[in-house]
Amino acid sequence: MNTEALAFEHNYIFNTIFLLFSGALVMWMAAGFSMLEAGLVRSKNTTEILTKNLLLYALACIAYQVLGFDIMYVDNATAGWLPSFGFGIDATAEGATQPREVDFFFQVVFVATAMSIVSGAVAERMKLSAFLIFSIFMTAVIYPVEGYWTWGAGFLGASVEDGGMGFSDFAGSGIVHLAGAMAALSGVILLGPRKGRYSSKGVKAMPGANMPLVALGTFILWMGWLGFNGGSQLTLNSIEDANAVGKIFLNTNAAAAAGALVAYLLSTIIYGKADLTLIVNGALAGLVTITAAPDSPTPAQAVLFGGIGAGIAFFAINFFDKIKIDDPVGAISVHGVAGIVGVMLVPFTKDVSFLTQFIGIAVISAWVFGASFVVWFAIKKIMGVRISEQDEYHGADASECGIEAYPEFVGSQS
Amino acid sequence: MNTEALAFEHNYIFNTIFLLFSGALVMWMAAGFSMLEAGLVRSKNTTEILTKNLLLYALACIAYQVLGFDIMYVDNATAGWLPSFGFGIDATAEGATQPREVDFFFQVVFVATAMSIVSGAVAERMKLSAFLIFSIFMTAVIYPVEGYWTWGAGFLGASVEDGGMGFSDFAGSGIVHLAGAMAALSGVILLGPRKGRYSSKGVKAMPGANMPLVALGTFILWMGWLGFNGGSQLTLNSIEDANAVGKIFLNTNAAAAAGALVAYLLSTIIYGKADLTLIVNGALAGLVTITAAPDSPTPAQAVLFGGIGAGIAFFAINFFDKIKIDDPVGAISVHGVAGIVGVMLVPFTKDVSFLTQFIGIAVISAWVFGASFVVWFAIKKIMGVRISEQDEYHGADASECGIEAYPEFVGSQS
Amino acid sequence: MNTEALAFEHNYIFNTIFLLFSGALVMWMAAGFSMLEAGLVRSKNTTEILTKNLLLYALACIAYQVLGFDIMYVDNATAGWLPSFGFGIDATAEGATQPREVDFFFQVVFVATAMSIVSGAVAERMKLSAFLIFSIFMTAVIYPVEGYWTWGAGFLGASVEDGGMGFSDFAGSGIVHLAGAMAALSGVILLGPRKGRYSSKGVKAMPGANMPLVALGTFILWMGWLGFNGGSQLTLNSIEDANAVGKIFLNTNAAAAAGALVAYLLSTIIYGKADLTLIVNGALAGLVTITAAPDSPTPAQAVLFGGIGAGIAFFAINFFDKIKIDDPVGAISVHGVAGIVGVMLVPFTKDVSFLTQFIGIAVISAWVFGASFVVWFAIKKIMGVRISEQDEYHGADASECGIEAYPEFVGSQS
Amino acid sequence: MYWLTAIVRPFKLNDVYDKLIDEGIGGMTVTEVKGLGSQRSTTEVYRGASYSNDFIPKIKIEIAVSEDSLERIIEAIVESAKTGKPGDGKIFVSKIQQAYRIRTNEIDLDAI
Amino acid sequence: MYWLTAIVRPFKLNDVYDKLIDEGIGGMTVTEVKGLGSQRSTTEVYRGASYSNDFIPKIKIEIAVSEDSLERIIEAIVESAKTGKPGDGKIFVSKIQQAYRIRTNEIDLDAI
Amino acid sequence: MYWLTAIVRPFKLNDVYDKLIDEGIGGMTVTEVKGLGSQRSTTEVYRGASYSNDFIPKIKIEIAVSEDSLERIIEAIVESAKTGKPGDGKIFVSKIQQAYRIRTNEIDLDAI
Ligand SMILES: Nc1ncnc2c1ncn2[C@@H]1O[C@H](COP(=O)(O)OP(=O)(O)O)[C@@H](O)[C@H]1O
Ligand SMILES: Nc1ncnc2c1ncn2[C@@H]1O[C@H](COP(=O)(O)OP(=O)(O)O)[C@@H](O)[C@H]1O
Ligand SMILES: Nc1ncnc2c1ncn2[C@@H]1O[C@H](COP(=O)(O)OP(=O)(O)O)[C@@H](O)[C@H]1O
Repeated sequence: MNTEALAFEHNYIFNTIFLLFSGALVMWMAAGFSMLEAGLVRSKNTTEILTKNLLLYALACIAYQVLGFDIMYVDNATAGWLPSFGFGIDATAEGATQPREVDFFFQVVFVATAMSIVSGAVAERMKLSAFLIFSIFMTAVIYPVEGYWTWGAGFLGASVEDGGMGFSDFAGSGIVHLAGAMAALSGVILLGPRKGRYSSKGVKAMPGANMPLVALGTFILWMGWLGFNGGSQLTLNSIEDANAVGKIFLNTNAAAAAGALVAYLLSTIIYGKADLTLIVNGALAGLVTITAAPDSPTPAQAVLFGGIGAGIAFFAINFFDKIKIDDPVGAISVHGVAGIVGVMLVPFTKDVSFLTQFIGIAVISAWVFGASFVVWFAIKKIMGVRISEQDEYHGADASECGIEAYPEFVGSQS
Repeated sequence: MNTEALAFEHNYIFNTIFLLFSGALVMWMAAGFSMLEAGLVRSKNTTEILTKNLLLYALACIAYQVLGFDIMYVDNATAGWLPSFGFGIDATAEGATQPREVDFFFQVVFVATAMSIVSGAVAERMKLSAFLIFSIFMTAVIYPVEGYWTWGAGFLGASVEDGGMGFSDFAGSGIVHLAGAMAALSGVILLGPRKGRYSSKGVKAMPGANMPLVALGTFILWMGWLGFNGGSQLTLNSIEDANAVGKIFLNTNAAAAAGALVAYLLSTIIYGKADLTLIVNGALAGLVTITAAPDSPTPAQAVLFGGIGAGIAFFAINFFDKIKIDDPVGAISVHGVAGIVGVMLVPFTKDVSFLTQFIGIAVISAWVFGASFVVWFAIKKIMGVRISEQDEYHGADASECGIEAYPEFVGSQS
Repeated sequence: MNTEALAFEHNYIFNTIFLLFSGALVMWMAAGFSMLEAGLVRSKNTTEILTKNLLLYALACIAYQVLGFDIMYVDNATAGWLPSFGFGIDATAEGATQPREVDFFFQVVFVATAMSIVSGAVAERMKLSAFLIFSIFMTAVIYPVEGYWTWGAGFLGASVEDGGMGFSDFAGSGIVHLAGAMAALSGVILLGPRKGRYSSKGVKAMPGANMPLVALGTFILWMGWLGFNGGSQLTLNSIEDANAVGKIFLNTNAAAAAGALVAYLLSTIIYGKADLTLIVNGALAGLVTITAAPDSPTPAQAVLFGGIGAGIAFFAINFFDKIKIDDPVGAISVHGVAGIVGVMLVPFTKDVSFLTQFIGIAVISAWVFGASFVVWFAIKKIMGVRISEQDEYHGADASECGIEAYPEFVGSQS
Repeated sequence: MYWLTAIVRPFKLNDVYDKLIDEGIGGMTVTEVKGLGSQRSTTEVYRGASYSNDFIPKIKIEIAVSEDSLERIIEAIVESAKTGKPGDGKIFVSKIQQAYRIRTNEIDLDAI
Repeated sequence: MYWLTAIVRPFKLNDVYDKLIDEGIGGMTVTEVKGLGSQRSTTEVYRGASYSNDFIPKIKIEIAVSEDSLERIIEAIVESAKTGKPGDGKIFVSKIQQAYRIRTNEIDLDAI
Repeated sequence: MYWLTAIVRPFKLNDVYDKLIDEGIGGMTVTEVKGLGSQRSTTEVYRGASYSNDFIPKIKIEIAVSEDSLERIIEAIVESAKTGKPGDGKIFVSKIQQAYRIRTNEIDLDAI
């Protein structure tokens, strides 16, 4: 066996191991979102949000396999905007540096992440069936189309030499997180706030039922994010790759840490107490922020960026309550606002213009918000998106799933 | 250093990394079973089932180290049926492609999985000590013997050229999951149903106490299964291996997704609600089904197979209640019935006959059921397998562990 | 490309993959400690301990990045005792076998582990702010200094040829676990026991509020420990490395299993019941014990060592209650006492003297206990370390975080 | 003095509370209870086995009231708790001999 | 009308319930309580420290009954709740002045 | 016989319990309740939205006592439950017609 063949084979194996285990970590984020959201809703809506998370993951996997992956990656024109509909998970191209199945697996878990973001924001009042139908559109079409425009080398993501804009979003602050937040935002607007949330007396607190789940979900997401950002290097078969991935792990972890600390400080200064739910939002906002470019900042910059993103998201949470956008888990602030911050910070450490980044954000937001709005609106007209007032009062667990999350614990909180 | 030596060394390292991290994921499944089962029992039996799961994992590790591994893999005759008793975790054979310890670690976590299946089915009424004693026999002898017959190249698993039957069960739909279910079934039959479960009024629902744990356990198992099936490729040191493992990850994930969706549809159609506990059973049944051959189906077939297994398991859950086999978590349906489905689907994608597969199932079932029955029966005669009626009323937590799972939450549900 | 260059590059990649995924597993231990501790405290202190664990992890990451790593590893004299203050996460040295960032990432998660140990022991009565300030000192200075003395090739850890003592502690039974326990012990002494814990009527049991979290935390730690001990091999680029890491995984798992079983037997014999909280302490003590030398014992020895450590820790838990050292989670026994056992067992399987090991323990203990005591004492004088009696009565959740962990479940347990 | 025990629907508690505050009552004590009466419970299905909880969650409100205000307060509760469907609940009235305020040692009407 | 307060063992609730339904009562209200009496609590050990919960879980059943049926219902409860071991519980009877059904404004015997 | 209903602060339960045992009472029944009265609840902030629970956790103690011991027991509760700050609670006394001990069929004073 000659050295080149050996190097090729080993590189192929390196990439496979790396992407599969990174992908497993990203898959694990589905559990993180489930636990986080289950902890932040009231107990009467807990089973429903768990069911929603499990089923959205399942639906995303199938929808992306049947259609989404083809739209996003197969046979598309470079720097174009209209995707083709080639079909091809199975075929590993000649000379590819890893199996096509591995590419697919790593990509499919990203789709599920984008969709998971939505479920928290619409919690405690949406029909399960309406949500699941939206999931199909989101994961089969809406996300893949903007995915093609960016990572699929469409008009946004293709390099300037190739006729694209050279939009830069390493692991998806905009492409995944902002997109998820925009789909959530359009849904929340059509859906309205939870009953009793906003009244003349101000904003009514609706405390989450289970804080250990909130912390657990956050740790799971933190861990999974190492695979999310690390794996986005896509190959690990050279010293350069190894250096990059090492830096990504370090920076990702540091940005999350900084985000948690900034939220802690703000919560303590402004509200006098260390609100755990805001602190976890801070950590996650730090992660979302660094995701657009985890490979280029110095560790000190990563701390700074994570802190900035978390700080802005902190105030955004309040802002959305002011304008009566009811987001029980803070998803729109954490993934949307911090996602924008992340994308706009890229020019500080990479050679790309603010304008390009801004256009990228605008295009992604407009597309995802608009297309989602149309889908939500159609669902609303055809079958309704919201459970009845009585069902909302008694909880979605009873109306949608028929089983209580904690049948033996809860007093008549309702 | 010459290329061959380098290739050899690197392959050895690849296999080691791959199997150790896959093994860690399988080890993690012990947590998955614990959480799933703890969520599905009533709160008064929760500490006990957690204790059982922790201790069965510990016992399995020691029993397999002392005896099981030797029975299953060391110095046995090819295509034979009587195991020898060589002893040899430590010795890595000359020319081996990975350390013996790594083989052992990957195998020992499988034993624990098989045993974990049992604990859920006998929940809420079995003596802790009786269960632990059974665990020793199961993990030291019963499972290893059929393990030798199959993966250990005994008469079932050895290829036809080598004088065996060529039974094909890639990662253990039959060898691990059906075996666990058969041990459970024999135990449940001797043990009888939970008091009050079946009466003239029909089947009494005994809702699980904690749905977030059910969802968490499912996600853990889903994640761990990637290692369970992926790692069963056993080597990852060639392009073929990489392609195979990529396919396995994709198919495993797809089958689980399909299983969840099928169970969701059936639950919604038949019962009118999305019963989370049935949906997770569906996802797990999908996983069990694909486990017999995750490397050969196309992704579309994987979806189909996962869906079929989940559908059949769904009805099996009802069937076992009809014949008054009380299985609080659905383990016999999910691991046993879907396990059989998985093994019988192999001939559609691999070159093996239905008859061979059927004989494999028959032999495994007969051996495990029979041997388990003898052990359970002996335990019953000597010390009893069931806690007293009063202890069952007050819960196994008080009688077996002396501590409540949620001392501050639960009203006098008893 | 020549074979040497290829080997170098591939080894670099091997090490990177191995350390990053091992590091991810160690990072995951932060979740394990959080869940374990959240399950073992009463519900009124649950949010606070979760917040504490999340923030200590965040603080540890930043403090170690800014100062700790520099103290521990950069530009220090071999076999010396006074660290220098070089600064250098970014620079990967010429000829290094893995990226500097990867080294850092793997080390930083260890610091967090050491600090996590403290939080459980001081639970239910310490001010959040006091704890966080201590965390900074611990992770920026106290731990790094003894880390330099040992793993940083200072006077304890440098080999005898290099003028050091050759103290041997593979993955940190003493350096990490005993150190954490000593910081905890000094804090607990200054802090005093929880109100009502010790009275003329004896020791008052204060049962943990959530056993599933206890079991979950234990499984997480068990899994993470595979990375903790395995990754401490630091390189995985040769057959010898692969053999060593395989052995480490096997032994680590076996010692934990043995520890759990010994604690089960002792609990059943002495108290008549299988106390889950003592069993998990046993498993963890087994892990702590094997950590000092997971690479040298035979599997049978690993079982023996794990069992010994767990047995001694079991009685230590009682002993500390006798002398009125109130440690709600048993951290001082599990990490401190079993840590000492682990270090003192090394001479049985490695070429190092008992005296050397003993001196190592003495130096680490004296330094960490002493320095911690000074810091705790200063905090106590300046701002107080303990919440008010009234706040302790109502729970730290209300006073420190303003939110209840389970707002809908808990009766007026207070 | 009278002891008034009202059993109402949980989700009406807030309305009853607001109404009673309007009526100027000084205190009350609330307990989560389960009730059985003419209201039929719903049937749920869990893993294919149907079950119904015969006992339906209710809220018990206890108030010590003076003779004067008794009628007014009963009125207020009836008004704010009524939906017209089975399960609205009941009010029971019994006599109290004495009342004490622990804090001040005040007794009877001064205590409530 | 009488107000009947029975304290019984939790695990006897189902038996008592079945018996009372047989006796044709139209409603009752159930509360989870903790009781102290002649029954001794068990001692548990947690991490080596023994503890006993002096208070033992009990179920309180409250029923408004007419004078006629009082004896019969007391009888029924005694019969169905008895085990003969300390802790079986008590029944207390007091008078009610008035009763109202919120839904219908029915009063007194019609209300219960 | 009298039925004594005391509402006290949860954290005073142990003191009251010890005192009542000293006074030699044979039994009591305890319920977790929520109370409303002159005590003001604290305001908390959750994710920036402030909220206050108007209902404050309290403990209700119910004791059947003989005429003789009534005063003494009221005294004992007042003494052990007092802090002097709003929220200490109340004691209400009403009459019981009959009492039964289920285990033994003893009645009235023998039963309590
Ligand atoms: N005889 C009774 N004694 C005590 N409580 C009763 C009695 N009858 C009804 N209740 C309580 O009143 C609640 C409402 O009664 P129900 O008969 O269901 O409705 P409605 O009052 O509208 O006819 C019951 O759930 C129960 O808690
Ligand atoms: N004097 C009392 N006042 C109120 N409740 C009482 C009284 N005595 C007993 N109880 C209640 O009755 C329950 C059973 O009483 P106990 O004395 O333990 O058993 P028994 O009635 O069989 O002698 C107690 O747990 C308590 O809830
Ligand atoms: N009129 C009443 N009827 C029933 N319970 C009452 C009444 N007034 C007060 N309570 C109960 O007594 C508790 C203490 O009363 P509160 O007025 O807050 O304090 P204080 O008794 O010190 O003035 C309340 O929380 C409530 O449970």
